[in-house]
Amino acid sequence: MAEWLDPLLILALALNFGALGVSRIRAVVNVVAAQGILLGVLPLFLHGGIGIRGFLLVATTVGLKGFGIPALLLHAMREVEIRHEVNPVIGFMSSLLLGAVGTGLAIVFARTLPLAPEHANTLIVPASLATVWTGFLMLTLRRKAIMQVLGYLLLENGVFIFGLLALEATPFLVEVGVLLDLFTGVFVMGIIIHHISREFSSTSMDRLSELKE
Amino acid sequence: MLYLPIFVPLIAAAAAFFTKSNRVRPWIAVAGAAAHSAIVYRLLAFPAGGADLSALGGWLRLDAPGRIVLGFLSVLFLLCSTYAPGYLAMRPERDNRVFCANILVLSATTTWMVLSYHLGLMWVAMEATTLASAPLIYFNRNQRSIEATWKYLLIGSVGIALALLGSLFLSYAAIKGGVETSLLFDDLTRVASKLSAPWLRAAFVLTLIGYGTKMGLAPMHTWKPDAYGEAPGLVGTLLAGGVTSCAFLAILRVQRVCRAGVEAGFVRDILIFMGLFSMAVAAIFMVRQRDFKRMLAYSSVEHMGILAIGVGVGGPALYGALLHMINNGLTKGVLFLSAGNIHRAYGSKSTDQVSGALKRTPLSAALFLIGFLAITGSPPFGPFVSELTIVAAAFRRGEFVAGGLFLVLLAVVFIGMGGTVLAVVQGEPREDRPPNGFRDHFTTAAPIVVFAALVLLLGLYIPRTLESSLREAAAALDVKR
Amino acid sequence: MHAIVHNLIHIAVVLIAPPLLVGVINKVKAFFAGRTGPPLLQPYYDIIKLFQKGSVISETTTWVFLAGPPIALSTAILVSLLIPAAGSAAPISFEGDLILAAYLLGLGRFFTALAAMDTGSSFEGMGASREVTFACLAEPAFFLGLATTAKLTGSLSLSGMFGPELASHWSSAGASLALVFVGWFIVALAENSRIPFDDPNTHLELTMIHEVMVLDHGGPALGMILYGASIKLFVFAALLVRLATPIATRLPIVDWLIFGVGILGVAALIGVIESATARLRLSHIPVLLVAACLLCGFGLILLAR
Amino acid sequence: MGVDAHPAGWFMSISLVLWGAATVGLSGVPGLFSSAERMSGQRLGAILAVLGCALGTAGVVEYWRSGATASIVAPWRIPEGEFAVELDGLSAFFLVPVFLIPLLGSIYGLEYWKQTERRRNGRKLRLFYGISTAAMALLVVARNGLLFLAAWETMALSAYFLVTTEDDDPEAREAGWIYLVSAHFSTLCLFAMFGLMRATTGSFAMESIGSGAITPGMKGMIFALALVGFGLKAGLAPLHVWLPGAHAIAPSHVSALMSGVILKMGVYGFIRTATLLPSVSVGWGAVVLAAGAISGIVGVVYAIGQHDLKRLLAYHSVENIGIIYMGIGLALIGRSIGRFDCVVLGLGGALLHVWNHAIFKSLLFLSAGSTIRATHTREIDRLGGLLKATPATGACFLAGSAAICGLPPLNGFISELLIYLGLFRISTGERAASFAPAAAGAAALATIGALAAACFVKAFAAVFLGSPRSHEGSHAREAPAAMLIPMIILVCMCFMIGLAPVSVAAPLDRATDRWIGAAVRDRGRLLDFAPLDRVGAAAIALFVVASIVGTLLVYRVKRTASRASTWGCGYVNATPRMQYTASSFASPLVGLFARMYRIRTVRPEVSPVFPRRASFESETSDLVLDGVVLPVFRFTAWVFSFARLTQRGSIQAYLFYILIFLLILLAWR
Repeated sequence: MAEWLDPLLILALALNFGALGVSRIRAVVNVVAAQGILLGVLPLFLHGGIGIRGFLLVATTVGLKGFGIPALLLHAMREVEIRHEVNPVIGFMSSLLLGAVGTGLAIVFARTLPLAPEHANTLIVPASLATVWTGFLMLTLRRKAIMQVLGYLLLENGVFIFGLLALEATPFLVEVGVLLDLFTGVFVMGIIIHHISREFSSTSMDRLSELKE
Repeated sequence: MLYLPIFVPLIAAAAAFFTKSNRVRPWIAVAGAAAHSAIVYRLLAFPAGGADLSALGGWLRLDAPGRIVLGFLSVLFLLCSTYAPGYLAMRPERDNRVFCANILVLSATTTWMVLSYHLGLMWVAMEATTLASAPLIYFNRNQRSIEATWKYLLIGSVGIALALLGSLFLSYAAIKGGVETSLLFDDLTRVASKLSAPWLRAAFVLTLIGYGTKMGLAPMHTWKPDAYGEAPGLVGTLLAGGVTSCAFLAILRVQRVCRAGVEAGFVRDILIFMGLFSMAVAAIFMVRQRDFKRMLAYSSVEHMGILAIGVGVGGPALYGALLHMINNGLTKGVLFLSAGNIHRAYGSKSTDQVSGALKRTPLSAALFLIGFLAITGSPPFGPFVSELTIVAAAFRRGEFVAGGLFLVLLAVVFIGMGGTVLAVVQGEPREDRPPNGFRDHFTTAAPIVVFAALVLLLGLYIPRTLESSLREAAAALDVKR
Repeated sequence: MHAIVHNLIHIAVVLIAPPLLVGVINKVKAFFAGRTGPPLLQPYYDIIKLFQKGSVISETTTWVFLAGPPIALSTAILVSLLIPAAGSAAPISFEGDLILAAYLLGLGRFFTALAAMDTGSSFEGMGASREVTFACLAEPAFFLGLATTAKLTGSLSLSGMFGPELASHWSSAGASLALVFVGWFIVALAENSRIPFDDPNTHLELTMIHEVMVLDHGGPALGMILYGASIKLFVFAALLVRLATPIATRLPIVDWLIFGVGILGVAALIGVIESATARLRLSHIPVLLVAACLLCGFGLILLAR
Repeated sequence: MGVDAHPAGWFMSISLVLWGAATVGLSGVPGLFSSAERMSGQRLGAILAVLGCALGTAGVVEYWRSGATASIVAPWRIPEGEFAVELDGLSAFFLVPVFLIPLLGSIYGLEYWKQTERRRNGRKLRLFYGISTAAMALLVVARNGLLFLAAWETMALSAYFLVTTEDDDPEAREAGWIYLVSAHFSTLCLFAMFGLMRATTGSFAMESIGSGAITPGMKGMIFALALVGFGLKAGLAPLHVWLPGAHAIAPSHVSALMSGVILKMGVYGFIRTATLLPSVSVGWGAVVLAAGAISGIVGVVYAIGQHDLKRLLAYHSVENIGIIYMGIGLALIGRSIGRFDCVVLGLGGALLHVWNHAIFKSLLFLSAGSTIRATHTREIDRLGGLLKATPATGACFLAGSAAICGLPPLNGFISELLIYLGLFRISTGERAASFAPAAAGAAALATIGALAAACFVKAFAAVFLGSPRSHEGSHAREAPAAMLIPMIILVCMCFMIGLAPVSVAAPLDRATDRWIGAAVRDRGRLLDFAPLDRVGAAAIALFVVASIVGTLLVYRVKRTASRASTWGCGYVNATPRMQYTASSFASPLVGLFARMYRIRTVRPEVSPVFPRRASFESETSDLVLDGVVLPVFRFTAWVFSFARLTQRGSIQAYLFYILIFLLILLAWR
């Protein structure tokens, strides 16, 4: 099954570009959800089998990343009836370009890293770095609060991809804890977005720069 | 036994959450904090036959540094919670259900964080701490506080995500090094020399950035002035004293692993650089700072820098750093709570509006002044001892440039902070800021006085037990190479 | 026994001779001006007459006004007992007496200036101001000169520094001593309010220094001032003489003769200078005093080679 | 641990000192609990202060009597801390002013700063007055770096609260703030210094460092830090920036304490550090000597330009500290070239000047205080003719003026004489390296003396002589006894040391013991190098001669004199406003040193016909503070303000910083 790993990771990378390139927030949420499901099932394709523990983990990941969190976000959007455009700081093309450059650099850079032989030829590390990079791009180049939550999720996805390398070393409890934290985090963020839109009648971060020097 | 200090506050939190009365709830928080303190006292005063207490297969463990932080946290929470009833009584219009419950939850998560002896579990606890503290910042329910909460949460979460990546790097360093490890800190330290150096290095950078974000090291500190500025003084104390100390403990544990690996010089240089950078940024922003609560936030950044320098220098400075963590936390208690009182009395936290606090709220203003003198390292207060220990240790270890810069930055900080503090406390209150009825009251002043007394005590007399625990903790964290 | 006699002579000379110096100067000036001039002993007559007169005291003044002249006089007398006259040591001589001498003169100046200020008059204020200003420049020159002779003789008392020990150095360090002599001569002119620094005979109070300070003093007080001033002049003249001729023969009488001739010579020299030069503009006075400092300083630096 | 070095008890010298310090330290506390409207708290406080100071002085006397160095070492539970105190000759010497001036100041304060008149700040003032005294007493006996620093900063901070006694006055806040910053800089320098010493010796104990135990570089660094750190506190120019403002604005008995004693703690610290270090090179001695000379000249030159009586006095502190440092520099040179006579004279002169300055500067500040109390102004040019209204105050001020100018027969002369002697002695030596600075030092000291005399002629004359220049000056009343008695005691001390200088030789020898060492001590004591007996005799002779001549004059004048108005050179309609003002008096000197000031003048435009009322103003400001320090600080703050652009509230930017920093650290090698 390991031969499926790299194609799936390429798909995840493509979803990164999707997240950067689409203009409607709902679409971005869907892209991130798709990536969540994709990443959730990745452990199944790793070297060696995974036990019952692994299946549980896959189920939780897919459930939270693919359905729970997107549902939360969509709910928050409905609640606050925000305008559904992404409203970027710089244009979509430029974002995509930056994302592409970052992904390319991640691939080149990952070659120089001292990886264990069994990981040297996979795309895990480049995909992880590229996704983290994309997450950062979303965080810094998008104005809407909800887009930043999505950026954060992408960042977290990147970390998750790297986690595949260390899966056997990471205890189940921790994995679940991480996911729970993530979920709670997004939950709280959702609540705050709700309050933001109520107080500011917009979730654009431009309004949220009262506190400054 | 180790579950008790985590679950008792949680139970109290639940009790507070389901209590109807706005007046009773704060007292439940006090009771919860008192119970927590009692348990912690029991844990610290009667150690189990010399060995560290542990539970959950070693995942929870009360080691020497943990004892220091835990003891300190319980004092901090106890004092802060005793301030809560007096403070909340002045805010009867606000529903304090979430506030009181979250203080207790925060107490539980920080305890959990301190007890976590597993790299991954510690991360989970840290994130939980972030989440528990976010609603506290939002207590005032206005635009400014929501903005602060949002920034706190998002920047903190991004940072902590990087820390997770760092933790994964660390486990990968073990895999690459070909060693089996349980990710318990002791195990990691034991096999540290076999870990893959490049991954270890990257892991250190990422965890430092991650937990450094929670600690508030520059340039990850940007949430701090906003959050501390908008949160009630009580929350500021808990964040600046409690949460940062937890993050600091995380860095202490990780740096020990990395130092034990091949990268002692690397760790030292990066920590000293980060420390000095934080101090410099804090100093620059403190000069002519008009908002005295934001100023306190920068002071917190500065002191996190001092802690980083202490850890970076290592050896004897570790002792100083641990002591400074306590001193800083307690002094921040004095500063944030008294600043909160002054803020209340004037309805403003800008020196454009606030002056002559010594005349309006004499006790709070005097305590604010004392806190300023203490935090800037003036004898005979606690931070003096710890800062001097760190400087002397830096010189002993040949870090003359770092030691010199440290002192120069302390001077700049003093000027910056002093200008603001004195503008607040001295002079005459402005005519257009008539008294609004807030006066120093026993319930809002007594906890600050206790904080100040503790700060003074630690400058004049360090109890034998604390001293020996500090030595033990420093020895446990130090890496003899 | 010999020492007692010498000291008695010394005391007698320094108490009696000084006004004569003023007489000599005036006579020399008169000679150059082609006048007969007042008698040589005229200063004595003046002082005695003043002591017999009554005085008018300003209503503005206090006891400080009256304290000035006695203190100026007594300090001058004390200093005159510290400086060596003829070959042997001065009546009072100990290590560091040079500093006492300088500071005693300072004390006299301090109270003279205060007494002037006590009158509340602008003129006397101006005089006092100038007096203390120029003293600030004269003082370092004086001390640099002292350092030169101290360095040469290895002695820290005036009697030692200007004793026979110094004579041997005129051959080896003559240039230094000559520079100091010139420097000190300038200091002496300044300290004693002689031309080119000050003209005691001018009638423009605005341009005077010392004389304008004592405008309000009259009678015995003025007498004391004049007498004290002449002693001060004598002291400086004596120092110059000892600097130039620091010799001691076995015969005291010869020593005294040399000293007397020297003193008169200095007085004559001052008279010549007063006749030959005009008073400097006030703004140029500091330049001359700084020059004196530099001369003495060079004298010292030459020794450091 | 906890062992006394000597079989001693409560009456051991060091215990007495500590008890005295504790008593005086608590003297302000009863006031806190008594009514702000009544005098009882202040009276009790004054009694406690006097008692404490007397106890402390008794300890010093007991030390001198027994001659045994006494010490107490007790554990102090902070890291590397130890409650180590010791009373040796140097400490005892400095303890004298530490206890003397607060004693007199507390009595003076009974009238000068009456609780019933100063309800708002009287209690605060007395609390910190006591605390700073106790801190200083502890400071000079401390033998542990941490204890020293704790006492040091306690003193510095309480002095800050003393300076800002009247904190509703913006001027006081400004002056206090500059003081506080300087004090903190100084403390930080000492942090570094003690840190380096700790790195060298392995502990914070203040023990002598053997010459083999320290590298020259380390020695130089420690020495430089001591020079700057202690120099800041002592007010050594150009580190004097805080001094004039703080001394001018503080209540006068506080100014006396600060100028008389607190500055001396900087001197003490420097001497003590130099005692601990092995001999430094001649160059360092020359640097200290030069610093002293510069400070002396700068101080007095600035003093001349002042219009404010207390600022004038404050600048004279800069001058006198300079003289003290000249003595220390001389001693350092002497020590490094093995001329122990110069060590005895230089250090002896410096130490005696410490006493003398404490005495006469306190005297001057106290008498300035009663002047200000009588007239409610510090402007010299608004005063005049006060000697008639306040004869005793005026006489005290005059005595202080003569003493500070180093005029015989007063005490200032003795200490300057010792330094002169040392300078001349070294300049007669062979070595060019020590000869040149010494000779230049002697000339500088002479200039300083003459300038000081000029300045005090101006000050005393403008304030006390002539006629009153303003309304305030003409309604003055003499100070009450509680204020006069301390002043008179100080005057007596000026005369005592001046007329019987032999009496100070023994304490001075004790104080210089540590520097000289027993082996060399046998070569000579102070009296072997300085003819203090002769000087004393000469001073008495002067006294006698002047009295005789004076009596003669008074006898003559009393019989014959008549009174009239001052001779106006023909002009008969003179008014008090036409008197020569202090500014005019100083103007030739200010002109000479014009480059050292920043002079601001406002000249009136006088129209040729029908001139209107016009006024002329001139003001000299401090080149270091107003010309360098403040502009540099302002510029730095301006530069810093650009950093704020990085924090404009955009969370995207904040996250971007994290990214950048992450990349930088990952690229770190």
